Amino acid sequence: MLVTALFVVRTRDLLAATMLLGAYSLLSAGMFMVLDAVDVAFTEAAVGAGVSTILMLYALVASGRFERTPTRPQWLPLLVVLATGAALVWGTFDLPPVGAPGNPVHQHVAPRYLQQSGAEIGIPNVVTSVLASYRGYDTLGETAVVFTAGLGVWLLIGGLQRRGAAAPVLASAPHANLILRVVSKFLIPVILLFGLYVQFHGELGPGGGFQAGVILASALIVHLQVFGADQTRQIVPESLLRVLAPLGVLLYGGTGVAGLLLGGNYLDYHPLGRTPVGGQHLGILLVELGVALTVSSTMLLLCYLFAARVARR
Amino acid sequence: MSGALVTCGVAVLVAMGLALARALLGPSVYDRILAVNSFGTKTVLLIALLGAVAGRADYFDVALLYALINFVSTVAMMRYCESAEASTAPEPGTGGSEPGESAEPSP
Amino acid sequence: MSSLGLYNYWIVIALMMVGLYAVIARGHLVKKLIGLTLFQTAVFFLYISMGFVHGGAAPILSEGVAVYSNPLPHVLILTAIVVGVATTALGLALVVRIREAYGSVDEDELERMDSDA
Amino acid sequence: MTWLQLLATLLLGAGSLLLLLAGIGLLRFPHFYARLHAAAVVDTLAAALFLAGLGCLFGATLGTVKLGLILLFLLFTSPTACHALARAAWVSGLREPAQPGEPPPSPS
Repeated sequence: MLVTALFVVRTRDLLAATMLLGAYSLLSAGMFMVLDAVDVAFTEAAVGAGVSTILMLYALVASGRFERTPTRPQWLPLLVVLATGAALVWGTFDLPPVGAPGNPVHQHVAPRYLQQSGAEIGIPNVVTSVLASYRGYDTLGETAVVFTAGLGVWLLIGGLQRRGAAAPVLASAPHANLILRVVSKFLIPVILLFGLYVQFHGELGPGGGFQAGVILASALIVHLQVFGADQTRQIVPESLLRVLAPLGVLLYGGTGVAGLLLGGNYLDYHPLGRTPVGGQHLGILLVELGVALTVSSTMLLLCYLFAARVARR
Repeated sequence: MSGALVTCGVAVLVAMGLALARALLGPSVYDRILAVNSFGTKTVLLIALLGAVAGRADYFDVALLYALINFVSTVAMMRYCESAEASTAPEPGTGGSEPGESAEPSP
Repeated sequence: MSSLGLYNYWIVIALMMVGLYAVIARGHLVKKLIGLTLFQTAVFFLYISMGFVHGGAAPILSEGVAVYSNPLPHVLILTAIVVGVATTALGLALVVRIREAYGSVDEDELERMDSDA
Repeated sequence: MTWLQLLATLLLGAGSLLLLLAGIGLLRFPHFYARLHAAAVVDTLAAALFLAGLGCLFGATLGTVKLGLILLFLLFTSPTACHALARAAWVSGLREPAQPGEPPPSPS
């Protein structure tokens, strides 16, 4: 249905491709909604349409907008792609139909999550409880990956910032206009508030640390876009972000260690509270806080780094 | 009542399609930004509609987020264009005048 | 919506192939990353389609709802999205560095320069 | 069918109609500023009608409050974004071209 329109997304020049990628991201988030994955839609909308588009734009500024016309023959990749696609389609005939409740996917651990988590963890959003509690190790790993990626980007393009003060381009705000400024000033607190709501409401409705982190970061990204990176740096200095990002991972890991010290397993939240359910609540709260810290500071750090790099050119 | 909702959904989808077509065609960069922004607004409406059909107020959080992110990305793209205008040499202006680059058979 | 069958998987494959084509056929490195992003999204779709259950609701427990879709793929994909953007950023950083070192981001030109050197 | 539902249907219908009109305008108008006109003005009104209609449908619940928030947000962001867009286009030297699709004169 909707998705057929997406095919067209790819066949354009780069700036247009980036914009269309944003629209595509919104659209795919809509598809996730249709497929009942509210949390995923949340994340995809926040990440795909916001942060990812912005990073792509920065990279385009740094690397030139237009693609040269391809010189190599185009039929070979096309052939490879068609062959792979045909093989994959052939493979799908062995798959069970989408959406049947009896599919093997739904037989393994999912019923347990759905039936027990209400009693064991006591929060309505099963996605959050699986994310933060049942599969806490995974999420710890993912958080660490985000942090590591931020570190990698910093190592790659973060250095050399003191060499010469080139005329900043994107970093300054030469003619962001008045209306935009005023409305942004009004909106940024609202966005921050919404991020906090998502953070702490994540146990009841869609949301959680990852999404909240991205939303908080994007509030500051608006500030960066409208008022310029220099002003944003004054509010949230880069050094603070460099402290916050590892702090989030540490908070996550530390919660696990606290459980260990109090006589449970690693990342087992039961001992943290007086009752097991209370312990779960506290543990999830802390863990999500750690995730939000890491994600938001990493995302903002990425934007700072790219903005600085672009400005130096 | 649900019939009316479905009709509205179809209307929103069609409008989204039109906006997407403008985003694909749009001669200037600003046309594309405009179309993508408008597309985003319609996505918000679609999500709100889905929430109403499902009868769950949770979905409205997502719609709110969409509205927000839409604004963020529009501002970002605009800033990109402004700075690109200011910094680089004058660009060829129109981007998508050559659509057929031996690509996939698009549907 | 009731007879999706395998249709979802085919869409996934089509998207995946579009992404793959962009990765292997295009020279511009940013374009390749865009292709990778498309590919990634296709994989997300695959997972979410697997987790979908007909007549199910979003996995947020509430009164009077018996059937939920599978929360596990949602969790996996949720984290994967954020990690995906982080890794994309890493790739873009590499592109920026390559541009600064070579003055170009076109794969063919890069190869030529490497073979000349 | 209560009068509230009737009102909701009316609002939704008007909203969808306007959305369609805006979409057609966005696609068919000859140059950027006309398209901006179609998209910015009509979209905002259509969104307002649409969300108000959905709000009527939901009655006095938390959902309606959230819808109101979305509406407020859209009322702020959409015109702002469009205004800034128009300004950016104007500053960059995009003028109404004689023929549609003509490249804008390069600024200097």
